[in-house]
Amino acid sequence: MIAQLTDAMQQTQALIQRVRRINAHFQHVDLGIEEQLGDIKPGQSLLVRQTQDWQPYLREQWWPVRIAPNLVVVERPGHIKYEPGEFISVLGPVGSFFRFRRSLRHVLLIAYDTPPTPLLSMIPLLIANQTSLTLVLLGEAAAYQTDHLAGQVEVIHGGADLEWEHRIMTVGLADQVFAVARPDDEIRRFGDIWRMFAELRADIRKNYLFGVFQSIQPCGAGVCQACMIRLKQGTALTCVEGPTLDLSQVQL
Amino acid sequence: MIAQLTDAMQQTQALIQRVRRINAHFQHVDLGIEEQLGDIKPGQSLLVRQTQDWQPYLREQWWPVRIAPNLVVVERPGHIKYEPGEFISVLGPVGSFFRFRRSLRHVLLIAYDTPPTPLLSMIPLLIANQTSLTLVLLGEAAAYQTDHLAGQVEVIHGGADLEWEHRIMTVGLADQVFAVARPDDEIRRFGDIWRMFAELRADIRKNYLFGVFQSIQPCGAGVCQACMIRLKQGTALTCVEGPTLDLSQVQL
Amino acid sequence: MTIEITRTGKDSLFIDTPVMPAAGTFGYGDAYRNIVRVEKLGAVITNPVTYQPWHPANGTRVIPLDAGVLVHTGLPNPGISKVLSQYRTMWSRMPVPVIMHIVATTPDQVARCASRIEAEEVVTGIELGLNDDTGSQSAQDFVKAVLRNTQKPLMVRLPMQDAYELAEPVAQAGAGALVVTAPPRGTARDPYSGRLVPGRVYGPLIRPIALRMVGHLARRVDIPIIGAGGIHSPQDARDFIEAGARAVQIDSVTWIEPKMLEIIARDLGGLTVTRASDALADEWYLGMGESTLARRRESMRAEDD
Amino acid sequence: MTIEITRTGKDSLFIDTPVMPAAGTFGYGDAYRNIVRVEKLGAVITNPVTYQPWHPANGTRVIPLDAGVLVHTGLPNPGISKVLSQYRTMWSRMPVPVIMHIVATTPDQVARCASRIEAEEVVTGIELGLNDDTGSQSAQDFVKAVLRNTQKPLMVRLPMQDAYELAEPVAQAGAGALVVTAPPRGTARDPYSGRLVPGRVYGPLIRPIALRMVGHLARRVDIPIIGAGGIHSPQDARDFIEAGARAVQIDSVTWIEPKMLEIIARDLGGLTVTRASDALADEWYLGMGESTLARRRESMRAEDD
Ligand SMILES: Cc1cc2nc3c(=O)[nH]c(=O)nc-3n(C[C@H](O)[C@H](O)[C@H](O)COP(=O)(O)OP(=O)(O)OC[C@H]3O[C@@H](n4cnc5c(N)ncnc54)[C@H](O)[C@@H]3O)c2cc1C
Ligand SMILES: Cc1cc2nc3c(=O)[nH]c(=O)nc-3n(C[C@H](O)[C@H](O)[C@H](O)COP(=O)(O)OP(=O)(O)OC[C@H]3O[C@@H](n4cnc5c(N)ncnc54)[C@H](O)[C@@H]3O)c2cc1C
Ligand SMILES: Cc1cc2nc3c(=O)[nH]c(=O)nc-3n(C[C@H](O)[C@H](O)[C@H](O)COP(=O)(O)O)c2cc1C
Ligand SMILES: Cc1cc2nc3c(=O)[nH]c(=O)nc-3n(C[C@H](O)[C@H](O)[C@H](O)COP(=O)(O)O)c2cc1C
Ligand code: FES
Ligand code: FES
Repeated sequence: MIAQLTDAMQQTQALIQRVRRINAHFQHVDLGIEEQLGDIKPGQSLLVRQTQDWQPYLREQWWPVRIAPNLVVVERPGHIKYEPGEFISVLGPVGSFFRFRRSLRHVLLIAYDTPPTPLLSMIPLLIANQTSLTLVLLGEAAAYQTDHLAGQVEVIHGGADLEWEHRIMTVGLADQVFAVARPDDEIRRFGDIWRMFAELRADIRKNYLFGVFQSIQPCGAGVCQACMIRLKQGTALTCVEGPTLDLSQVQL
Repeated sequence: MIAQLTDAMQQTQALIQRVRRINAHFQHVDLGIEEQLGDIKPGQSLLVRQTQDWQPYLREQWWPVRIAPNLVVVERPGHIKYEPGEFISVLGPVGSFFRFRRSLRHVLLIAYDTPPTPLLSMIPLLIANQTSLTLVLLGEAAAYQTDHLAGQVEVIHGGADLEWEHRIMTVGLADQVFAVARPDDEIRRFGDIWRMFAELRADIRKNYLFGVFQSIQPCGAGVCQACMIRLKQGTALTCVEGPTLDLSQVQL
Repeated sequence: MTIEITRTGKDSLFIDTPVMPAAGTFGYGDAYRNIVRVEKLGAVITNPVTYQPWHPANGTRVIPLDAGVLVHTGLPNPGISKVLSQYRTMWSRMPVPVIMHIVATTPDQVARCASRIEAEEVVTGIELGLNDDTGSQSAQDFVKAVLRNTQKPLMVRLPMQDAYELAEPVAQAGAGALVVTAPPRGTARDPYSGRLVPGRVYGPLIRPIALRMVGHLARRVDIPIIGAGGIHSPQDARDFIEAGARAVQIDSVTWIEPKMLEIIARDLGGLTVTRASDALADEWYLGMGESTLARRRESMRAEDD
Repeated sequence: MTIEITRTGKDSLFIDTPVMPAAGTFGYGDAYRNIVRVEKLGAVITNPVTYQPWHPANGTRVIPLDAGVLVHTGLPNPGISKVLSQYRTMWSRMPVPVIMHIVATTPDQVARCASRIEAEEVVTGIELGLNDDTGSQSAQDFVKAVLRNTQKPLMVRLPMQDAYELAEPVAQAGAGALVVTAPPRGTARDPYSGRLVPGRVYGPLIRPIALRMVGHLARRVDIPIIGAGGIHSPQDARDFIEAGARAVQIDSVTWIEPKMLEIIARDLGGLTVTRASDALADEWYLGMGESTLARRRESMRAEDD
């Protein structure tokens, strides 16, 4: 896979403008961003540091759920305290944006043992485009409360065994599928998802089933090589070519 | 010097019960302490950790300014935020207590380029004993605001050159003198104080002029040897035999 | 549980729990008597001792680092005679073996230390601390100087800098076990004096480097290895055992959280404390279960409402 | 300012600023083009390259540590031919020397790498990375394999584990400079898989150990030493210079705070930025002076009142 080079990242700061609890487990944080951060697009993320010292050492990856001019709303675990008025250090944008098919009527989102946060930034865009959306929460993802999601998103709770109601129909309808899986064993879980689709469909074409990778990113800039994924042909850095990779090309 | 062994330290917790701003630079924190911490006496300190992780690595030395049953009031810099209800981890008591002469009419306290905090815990005790007290603030110590001190303490502001008004008289009056000096160069500053006294008095007898050492204490228990001070005869660990050492015995 | 921590033979050293303090972190055995129950440890290693008295180093002693500390002491100690006369009685009451750490100053002085210790019933074994920059030949001379003068089991603590190079020669010279490793030497700037200060570096970041050394050397030498270096939790200690260590030494965490030494010893000794409610009376430790302070906090909160 | 960072001779390497990125922290030179002004650096060291393509390691890659991180990559790279064809044009526009880091796989492959580089005008010098567990003889063979095939200046990056042992033999074999040192190898437990993972350890706690090595070796070898290991601030970098390094390499801080690389380079290059108000337009960096966000915060606060 040849690198889809996005414009290189910036190092700048963001301002915590507002913090809202959205449910028992999560909060939404409004980040005011500098112009120099440029246009962040759905699919891209930010690498954030709040401390001045070296503990923790690595930056945290923060996932936007809504993007507006000079403003990014991120979804963060609810137990962490963020103060409006606080500046944070930001590297970004990290990674490449979601690529959608030209004629797109239905998108299926799958969260497998992990919150669907990295997928949510595409929702406003797709709704504006009249694309219908189904979000399937599998395994531990079922604990994710969805009241804050737009009413247009159909939410389905499935089991730990990759089963859900009307599975064949939802899969049959989808023009594109985007999945996240718990990062401690992402490749194996994406493999589970792949095999599940392979059972339902005779062949899985390119640009259909995508994994959104949450590999730990020491640099986010394509230099440390720690986020490298083996493809069937070659390799991909999830921080540059990812986080979204076509699972038909990944060595699962 | 043979170790004045105090009872060995305990590891326990304390509860922040109240936090009061006492002036522009300092706050007083009321610590509820476990019975097992035992009797803390004026002159002893606590080694405190607030974090669960290893940054910062070493414990902070907290100096009591008032000691009551199950309660220790410590004086801390004002810019740090302490939450009532928070538990902190405590090692202590650290060190040996102040030793006073039997008949004590006047005590002189000297703070040289450092706040007088480590000296303050003796004030309630001495006032109860009808001992009169003078506190001299020298050099950078002059910035220390003293409104919160008991009215019985006479406060004198001196210069950076170890000069103050009525110096000969205050020194002449004092039965015992206790000094603190900025810890980055404590030995040199205690040397300055020693030489100043040596100019004023023909000979400086034992048990008259004491330094209260603020050496960094990795262990506080006499095992790491990092706080060791050279005496004219042998050595002393400031965490066990100190923090208060008779300057007539210290190799200045 | 009984663990043989030095090579098998008539003078082998057996301990009940594969956990002991590192030299320099536990004094001579009684400093933490109100915090650490010594009988839960496998052994006590004393602070480093030399034949002659050594004086403290001049200048800055402690430089805080990120998640660690640099300490520079000059290894002060009153010399072996004073140490023995001062602690002999206390050691005779120790519920676990006492192992004296002697510093490799010169082969002659080390030999004298060994023969002094040979005469002391209260001392079960010797740990020899090799200095950084010791060559293989010189390391072997030190080991032989000890062995010629004592029948007691000998552990040799390798400097981190030369651990790979010294391990085999030291084993061949007859050491009973290797301690891998001593805290590495480092240099840091004293922010006050502005000077570069030499010393030893302690902290959790040492651990992965030491753990890799233990894993590497455990496959190469055929005497027991005692793992050491930045162990800060029971899991850290188990990692060293999994990597091939027969036992572990706990270093600077004892300064910061002395109780952790006992917690690790209980854990590896099979006495894991998991819940306050099930704990035996002597198993209570900080943060477990009820306390007067917890009740006091409750009443603070009640007043707030 | 012009600094000779390899031994004096016709093929010596001169740089303007004694600061460069360490191999593996800066990619092939353009990854941070919007953050780091390359012309402020002394040189660019490329990511490590082998003769053949290397694939990424299996398993866990990153284990966060206290104030540091363990990274395990397997050193993947597309091999020297691909790297040269992909980056030749970009390097020809680099405002500072490009130094290619080649991994000491076998003397034969290293020799082939050297002769490939000899033919490339855009590459100014070579940095040879010796693996841990390389013996002195083998290290000399690698150095000679390079020197037989190129006239370009050669820096040799020593593994931390054997730096003391290898420094002199490598200098004698003809290396132009020593890089002291590469990040040490370590092992850490992956909390998810439960496995012990090998890798390299990065973080501030490496610094005192590396600084001590530099101070020690600078007095023993007579070729320039380039200091590296956990440098995280301009003061850290100056400490290495004071300890005897001719220049420094900045490693993992560039991953975390890429701008720090330029800040250190400016500082040691004599271009210290001290105040926002005096800064030239190109000297502005994060946290300096006015910004739209600072104004936005003011208005948030005004609304609160
Ligand atoms: C947890 C812990 C574990 C320790 N384990 C060991 C150990 O296994 N082995 C050990 O030897 N010490 C051990 N010590 C002591 C420690 O290694 C240092 O020697 C001591 O802290 C003094 O070193 P320093 O860096 O503080 O001071 P330094 O100034 O570095 O030490 C003073 C000087 O003495 C020199 N020196 C030290 N030892 C010798 C020697 N044998 N011969 C000649 N010169 C010498 C040093 O090179 C140095 O120049 C330990 C200390 C602690 C706190
Ligand atoms: C900041 C930074 C600086 C670096 N500097 C250097 C450097 O100076 N020199 C350098 O060589 N690499 C350097 N690298 C690469 C790095 O040292 C590691 O080689 C790389 O990260 C892979 O090691 P690992 O521990 O992640 O994986 P590992 O699994 O440890 O590496 C894969 C395997 O390859 C083996 N291996 C590595 N090199 C060789 C070799 N030459 N011959 C045979 N087997 C080998 C290792 O022993 C290991 O078994 C650097 C990387 C970074 C990020
Ligand atoms: C016999 C002997 C006695 C020593 N006594 C002391 C001592 O009392 N205090 C001390 O700090 N170092 C002592 N040392 C260590 C020396 O200070 C050390 O060798 C010297 O400082 C140079 O070593 P360095 O280059 O490793 O710093 C002693 C060394 C020897 C060989
Ligand atoms: C010619 C050669 C090619 C290698 N290619 C790779 C590679 O593609 N990926 C990798 O991770 N390691 C590669 N290595 C390193 C080997 O994996 C390594 O030598 C082996 O894992 C054992 O080394 P260790 O004991 O240091 O882990 C290569 C080594 C050599 C000599
Ligand atoms: S995170 Fe460093 S290369 Fe992707
Ligand atoms: S602080 Fe460790 S001996 Fe005093």
